[in-house]
Amino acid sequence: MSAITYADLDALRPFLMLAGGGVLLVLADTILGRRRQISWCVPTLVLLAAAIITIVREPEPGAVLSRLVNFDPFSRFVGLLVCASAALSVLLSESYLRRTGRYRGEYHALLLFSASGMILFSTATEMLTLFLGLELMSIPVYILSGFHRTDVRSGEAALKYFLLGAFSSAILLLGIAFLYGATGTTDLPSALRGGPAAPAMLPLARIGCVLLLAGFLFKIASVPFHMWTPDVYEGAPTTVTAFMATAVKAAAFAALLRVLSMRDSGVLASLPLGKLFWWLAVLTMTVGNLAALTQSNVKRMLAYSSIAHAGYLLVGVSVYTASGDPETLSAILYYLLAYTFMTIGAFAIVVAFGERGNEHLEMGDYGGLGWRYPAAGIAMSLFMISLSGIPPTAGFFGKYAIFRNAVGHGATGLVVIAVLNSALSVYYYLKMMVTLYMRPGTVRVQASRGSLASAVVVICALAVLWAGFGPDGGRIPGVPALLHWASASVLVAR
Amino acid sequence: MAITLSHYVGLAVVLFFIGTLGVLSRRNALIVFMSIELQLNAVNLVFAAFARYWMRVDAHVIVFFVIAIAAVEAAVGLAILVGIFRARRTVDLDDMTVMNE
Amino acid sequence: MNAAGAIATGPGLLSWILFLPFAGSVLMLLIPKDRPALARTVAFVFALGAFAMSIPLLTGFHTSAAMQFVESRPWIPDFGIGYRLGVDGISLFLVLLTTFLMPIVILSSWRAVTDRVRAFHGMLLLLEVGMIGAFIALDLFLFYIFWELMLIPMYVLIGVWGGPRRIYAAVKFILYTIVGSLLMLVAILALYFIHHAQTGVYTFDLLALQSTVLAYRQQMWLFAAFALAFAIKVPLWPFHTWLPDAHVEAPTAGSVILAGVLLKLGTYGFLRFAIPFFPDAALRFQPLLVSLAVIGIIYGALVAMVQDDVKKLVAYSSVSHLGYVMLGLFSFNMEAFSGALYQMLNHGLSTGALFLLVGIIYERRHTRMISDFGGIATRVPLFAAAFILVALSSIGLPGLNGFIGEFLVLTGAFGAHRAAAILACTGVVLGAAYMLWLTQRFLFGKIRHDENRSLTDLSGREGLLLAPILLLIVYMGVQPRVFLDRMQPALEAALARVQLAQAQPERDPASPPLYVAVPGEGEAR
Amino acid sequence: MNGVFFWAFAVISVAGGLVTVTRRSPLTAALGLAVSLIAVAGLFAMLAAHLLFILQILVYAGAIVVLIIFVIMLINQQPKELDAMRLRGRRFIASAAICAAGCALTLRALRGLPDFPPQGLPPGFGTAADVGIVTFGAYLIPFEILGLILLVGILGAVVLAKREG
Amino acid sequence: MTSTGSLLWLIPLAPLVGAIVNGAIALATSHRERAVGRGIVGAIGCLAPSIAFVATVASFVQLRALPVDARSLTQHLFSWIAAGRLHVDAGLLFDPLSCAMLLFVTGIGALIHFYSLGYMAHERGVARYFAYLNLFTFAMVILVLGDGLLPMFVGWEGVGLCSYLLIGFWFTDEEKAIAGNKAFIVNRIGDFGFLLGIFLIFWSIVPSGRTGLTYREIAAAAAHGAFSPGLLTAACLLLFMGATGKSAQLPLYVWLPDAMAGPTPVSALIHAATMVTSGIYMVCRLSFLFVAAPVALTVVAIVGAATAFFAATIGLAQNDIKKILAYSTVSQLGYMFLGCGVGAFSAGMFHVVTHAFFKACLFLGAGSVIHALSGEQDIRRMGGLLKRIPVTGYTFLAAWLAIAGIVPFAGFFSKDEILWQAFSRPNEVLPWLPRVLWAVGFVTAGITALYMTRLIALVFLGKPRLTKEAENHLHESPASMTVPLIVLAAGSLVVGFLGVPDFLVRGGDRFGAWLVPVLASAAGGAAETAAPHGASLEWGLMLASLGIAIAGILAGLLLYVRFPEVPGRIAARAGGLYRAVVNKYWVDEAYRAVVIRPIQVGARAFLWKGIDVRGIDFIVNELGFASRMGSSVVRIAQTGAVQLYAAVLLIGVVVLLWVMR
Repeated sequence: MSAITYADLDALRPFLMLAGGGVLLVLADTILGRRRQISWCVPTLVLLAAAIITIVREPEPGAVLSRLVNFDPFSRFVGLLVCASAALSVLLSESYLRRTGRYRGEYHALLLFSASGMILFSTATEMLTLFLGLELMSIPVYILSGFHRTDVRSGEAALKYFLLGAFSSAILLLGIAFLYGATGTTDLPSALRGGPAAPAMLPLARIGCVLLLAGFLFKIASVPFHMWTPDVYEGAPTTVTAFMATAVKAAAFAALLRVLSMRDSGVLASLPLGKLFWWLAVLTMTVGNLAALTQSNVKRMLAYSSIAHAGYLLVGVSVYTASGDPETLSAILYYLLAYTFMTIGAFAIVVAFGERGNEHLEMGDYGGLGWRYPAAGIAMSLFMISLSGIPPTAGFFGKYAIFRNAVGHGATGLVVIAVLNSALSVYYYLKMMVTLYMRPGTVRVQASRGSLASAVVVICALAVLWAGFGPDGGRIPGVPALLHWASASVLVAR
Repeated sequence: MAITLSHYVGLAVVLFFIGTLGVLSRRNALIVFMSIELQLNAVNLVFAAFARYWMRVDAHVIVFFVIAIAAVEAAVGLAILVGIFRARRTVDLDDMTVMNE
Repeated sequence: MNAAGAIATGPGLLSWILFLPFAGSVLMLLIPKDRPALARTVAFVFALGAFAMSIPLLTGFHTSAAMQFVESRPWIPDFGIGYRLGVDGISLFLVLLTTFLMPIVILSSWRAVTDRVRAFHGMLLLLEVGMIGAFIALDLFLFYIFWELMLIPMYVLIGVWGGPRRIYAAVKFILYTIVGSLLMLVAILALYFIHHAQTGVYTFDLLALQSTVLAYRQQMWLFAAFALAFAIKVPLWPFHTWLPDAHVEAPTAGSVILAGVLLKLGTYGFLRFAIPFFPDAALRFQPLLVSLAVIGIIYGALVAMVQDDVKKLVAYSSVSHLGYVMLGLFSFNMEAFSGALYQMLNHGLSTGALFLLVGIIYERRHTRMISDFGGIATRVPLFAAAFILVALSSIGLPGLNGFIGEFLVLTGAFGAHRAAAILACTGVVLGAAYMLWLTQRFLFGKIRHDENRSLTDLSGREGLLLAPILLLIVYMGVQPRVFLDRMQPALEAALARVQLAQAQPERDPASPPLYVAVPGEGEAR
Repeated sequence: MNGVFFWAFAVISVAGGLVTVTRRSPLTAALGLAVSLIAVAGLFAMLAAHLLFILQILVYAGAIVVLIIFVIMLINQQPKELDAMRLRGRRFIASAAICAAGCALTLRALRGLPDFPPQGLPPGFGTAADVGIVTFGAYLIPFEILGLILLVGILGAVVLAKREG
Repeated sequence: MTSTGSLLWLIPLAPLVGAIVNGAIALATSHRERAVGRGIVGAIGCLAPSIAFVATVASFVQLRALPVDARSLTQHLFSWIAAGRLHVDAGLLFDPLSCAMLLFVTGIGALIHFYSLGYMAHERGVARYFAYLNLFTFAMVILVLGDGLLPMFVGWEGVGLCSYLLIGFWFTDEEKAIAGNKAFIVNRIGDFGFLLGIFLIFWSIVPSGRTGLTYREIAAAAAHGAFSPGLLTAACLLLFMGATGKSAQLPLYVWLPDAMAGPTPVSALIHAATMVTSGIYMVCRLSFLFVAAPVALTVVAIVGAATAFFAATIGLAQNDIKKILAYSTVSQLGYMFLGCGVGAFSAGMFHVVTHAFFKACLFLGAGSVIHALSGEQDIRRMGGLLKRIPVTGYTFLAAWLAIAGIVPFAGFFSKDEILWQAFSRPNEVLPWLPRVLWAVGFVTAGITALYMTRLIALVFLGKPRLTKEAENHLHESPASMTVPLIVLAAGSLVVGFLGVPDFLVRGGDRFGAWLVPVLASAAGGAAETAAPHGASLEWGLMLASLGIAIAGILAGLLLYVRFPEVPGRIAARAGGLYRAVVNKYWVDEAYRAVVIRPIQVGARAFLWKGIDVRGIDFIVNELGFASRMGSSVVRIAQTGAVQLYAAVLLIGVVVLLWVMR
């Protein structure tokens, strides 16, 4: 076991930047006191820097540490998503926190810590690191969910998320323990690929895997591990919800896929994973959509819709586990990309329509707002259309990419169920449009005009549109370029 | 009779599920916490047992980490709980249903 | 011109026709809120521009089965998705119909729509983009994009500017359509992969996909998926119930577009994709679809007869008329094919005009109940004259456009399956019955309601927007060859596939290529 | 001999666990937890995990349980509130059933697990030095991360528990 | 032969232009209170058909000049439809048949236009009126002149349209508008058959390549035996169905009496002289098909005879002067079909021509009477008018004698010819039929004489029973109306001599001779094969029919002039039968009860409310409802109880463990 080399740190650079940024913020907050500029500039810059590093610095392979983490293109893609999501919710939080009077320096620090945890979680190839990443990702989110201390819902959300989170991570941990027990190593690839030392250990190893997967499924809110989602998403501060709904999901999916990428031999190969995920996908989509159908609280509706989207992603996962076709991974990545922007965009609008004292979460409150705030209205409609997967939007293309692969690997039945589901989802997404444009205003909503928040909306809207149909034009990368990037980022198991 | 690996692991599993039982059945949030601690503790036992089996200490390291994490979770969880108790004067989980459906 | 050549050249005619309305709809965002007149004018100008642009399509059209004015650029090469456009005898007149109706529609809502004018016209123009695109797309993926692109604007048009039950109607409309089109998407993907499996090439190019060799069962499934999507759009009985609601609730402009163009996309889909791509399946499904069509003809007519709301009546008459089109499409001979395509145009014009007229009278009286009228012919003679002419065209009076289509369809159908044709023929009687009965209750008799005494006749604007349609109605009745001749080759090509399947059902289902992109044709002049 | 100790610890830990899960008063539960933890510490000792034995006593049974008890004190609930929260038969049985199922399924997997290797452990196995070398060798980075997590914990406690104002 | 020099194109063009110009004027002035430019409108309106008439005469002369077997002028205007194997040209065919038809269509048409000048003098919307009338002339010309089934169908529908428009000319009167609808829709029922007939013919010709369904092509195909006998019969019957609609035969005659709602000149032109005879024209035009389908011909004959009798009986008991004439028209049309049906097409056509004259005269006379009495139509409030409005009166009498079939008036010759042919031509389908047909026609002749005499008696003879204002208003019509009357009366006196039976005067049947080249004739027709029964029999029958006509007249005079109270008693005695006749056998009521109501009720209650609303929509909405139910079911679990969530989570794990074990 040699000492840590520069290369090792280099591999961890984005992680270190985020963590360091977090520490920096804590210090700044305590030393300099609260400065608004610091409050959002620093974290944004840190995230940008991390993103840039992630893009430009290709770590040379073979570093010792890469036993713990594998900072391959795949995790870099996910890392970028995480950074983007975090940055957007930072920008979003600015006005939101001040409006709700809950502005605190720790907020952004925790956000950064969580982000760093996600990067760890999605890159870990060693079980202890994986676990630590999970915790580093989750604990800040527990705290952030409870950030509105005075708000009963917020506290409740925190408690529920914490209890179930801790519960599930205990289960995951037990899984790790079993895997370790069966294989005598904490190194994921050798544990999973190499398989158990003695045949008698196989059942143990399998149970270990199942428990491990259960832990992941909890994080990606797949049925039946999804039930915390609506409550937590509703109770948590909206900006946190946006972050949770996107970044956590992305990281968790990344980790899940990283584990599944080792499914070609050893323990996982002995499990009927394809079938398992088939069912999970069907259940998750259907339950999510059905529940969202009659939901009048916007945040809850989006929560259920996020479950449904997890379902669509699971379609991809099941195809991947069945076929192992890396193209499917790129489709999933593309979907995550689309999903991140459209979801954050939607939450951004929710934030924009909230006021101090009344967050206006009832859909009824949105009556006629489309006409009073044309830009916001158009943007929200765009996000809804994208979420329901109607072209020409990123949401459509993401779905298309996944379905394409599914059909390509003969999972037509699954795709038919999926499209029927999205037909169902059209109903409630467009209900939002109905309220925005076709119903009279019931309460007087005063949309908050935070320039940063609107920036977020604009960014998301452009992203959603461009990732929907944008051709490669001159310097601007369009859909093809994004696809190339995604398929260049598919993970190759070590 | 000799005490084998499976005894240890079996005991650990039993402990784990006792903890689980607590998580599921107790309405008192504090006790639920303790139950989670029980679970983690059980996991630790598994690790220790296998460390003995593989004759490798890295499992001990893991246990060490887990204990630390457990402490953190306890701290955060209790903080959350205290916050809620301040606001609502109760730690009864069945009352924590402001949000539903 | 062929794909390779196209890349070099700049945006072609078709791109411009697509781009103009789109630019218009974007402009709507920039126009200040307090300048509705400006918004109307801009919208009108852009729509008119699109129409002007589409004239060269007709003049430059070279009568052959070839795809013309072809444009082809790579879009998402990894998936074999391309920006491929082109027109042939099938799509040519449908494009023209669209661009022709659009300015008229905008003109028609000059006074009718007073609130949210910008949004209204923005949506109209966006809708136009979608419709034209769907007609000229030579790439299945692109087609699907445009197909879906039409949904939202129509949905908004109905939902925002519609009548009391508009939301129900709008949601019903979109859900009906989405279900169908999503399944079609799956079918498209399947076809795409089958093609890849055979050629090792991923492409959505129509010209390439048509040569895919499909096993019988594959054809069945794919056809079923496509057919469902299109049947809902047509709408074929029993998928029609969204139509009356949509029509009744939609604003005049919406109804006109809906009846005039949107429904044609269903039948167009059959003619362009479902039938030539899966000829064996088409033959297999023929009895079913023909019976549905005939049911639609009679059913629509009978139900139309007993409506109290003019719009609903016309809506059901659409069901009946499009039944003729479907009957024609599934008779698989040239007479019927030509008749069906011709009938699409007729229906677009006459039903569109009917909705315009209803809208005009609705603006004055704010009711569509037949019982609220009667005897108004004395007050509004010009309106009455126009109404009667349109009514006659829609009941297929010889010398007007309606007859040509109806006669050809029935002739062809009679040759294909006699019983169906005979039943369908009763539609000729029923059609006359409900239309004339409507005319009589609507225009003739004594004036029973005093509000009607003060009715004013067609204004200059209204006359202006009706005149072109009326002239065309007569012209198409007297000089059908202008249209028929240009349609024939493309139709023959489409028919050839079916006839081959008919001739040797046991053959290996590989069919001769359907569309050929011949260099130099079309954009030459 | 070995067996006696094992069973003793086993019984105690299980009993402690059951106490934790079933007792009405959180204080009793906490004591039960402590007992169970200590018993497990004993097992650690039997497994030659000396460092863990100490940590278990100090950190777990010590610090964490104390923390919990502290909180219990902080929010001292009245007996009637506690009564309200005492466990209900139906829920308990249902949960027990689920847990039993899970437990059974897991135990199935343990059948035929090999025994400990016969040869004796290397000298100094599981001592602080032994563990320390590994910790600060291969697991240095995770160790740092752990520090980060602790920082987060502190932050969280501050953010959540600090009084408004 | 195709003659570039011919004026054929002018025949349709003139009225078309007239229609367009007048139509434009009508629309332009539609908002003026006082109708403007009567003069111009009238001038154009009358000029158009006159030009057409002149052109026709010119073409007639041209045609006469040709050798008998080459007597046809054709003119190709433009190519109309070309789709698949159907290539229809808009072409004109002027041969003896269309010539004969066209001469009186345009001629009498022109007269009636002139007549209308006076008749419509006080009406508003003259321009509209003349526009319609010209349009009608145009359509009728197309019907007759069009070369092929489709051009004929165009005219066919066109005249239907004009009749619809003209019946509903006074559309502010609901009754009249409804009458218009009835006419159009009933005709459509006929057209249903016509279309199917066309399809049958098309698909039997098509195997031998593309076709335009011109008469020549059809004839050629028939000659090559393209039609199987059964198919031919079907086609002919279907076409005849069209004819029954247009020519008001059983069972589709119901629209014609109501059609009297239109202005009287219209009734004269469209519903007596020209349009209603186009059914006969069609049958004659396609005689070469019909002769090959004896069954169809037999049906034609039976329907004709039945209609003739049936309508005549109804005519007995009507009191509206125009209704009586309408029923007599139906009855006379029956005669014509009887003629065609027995294979004597020329006889049928001949009756068409003569009938055109005297029936037009009768209607115009009736119009003149109504005009004179300022709109009175009920013959019970007339009487003794002969001296008050002599011109009208005497012309009317002439026409009366003609229709009653008194020598030497036109009706006599034509009707007698039909009866004779009906009697003498054997029928291979039903050998006993000829006698029956003759008997029916014979009786009908008597009834005809009777009810026409009743009309004369009640209107012109006896003592006046006029209402006051009619009395004051009473006056003879202006010259524009009387002149046409005189011309037509003269016509109904002389045209009969075109078709004097050959056995009286050798070659006397000039009309028949003229038509020989175009009309096929059934095998064993009396005209060709020397009749088995000699001239004596023919003499006898002729005298018999003359006799019954006279008998009818005398009976009428006795009943309605000499003993006016008798009819009442007879009616009382006849009881039910009489009521049945007065109420036209309740046919309209039957149709309403058996056809119209069921359709309407069924469509509303069953199809619309039933299938659409309670059926399909119900399912659709239920799907929505079901998914909403599913939604609430799913959400029931979301109680917010965190431990429930944990439990579900654990259950999930357990299940995973189970399936993955």
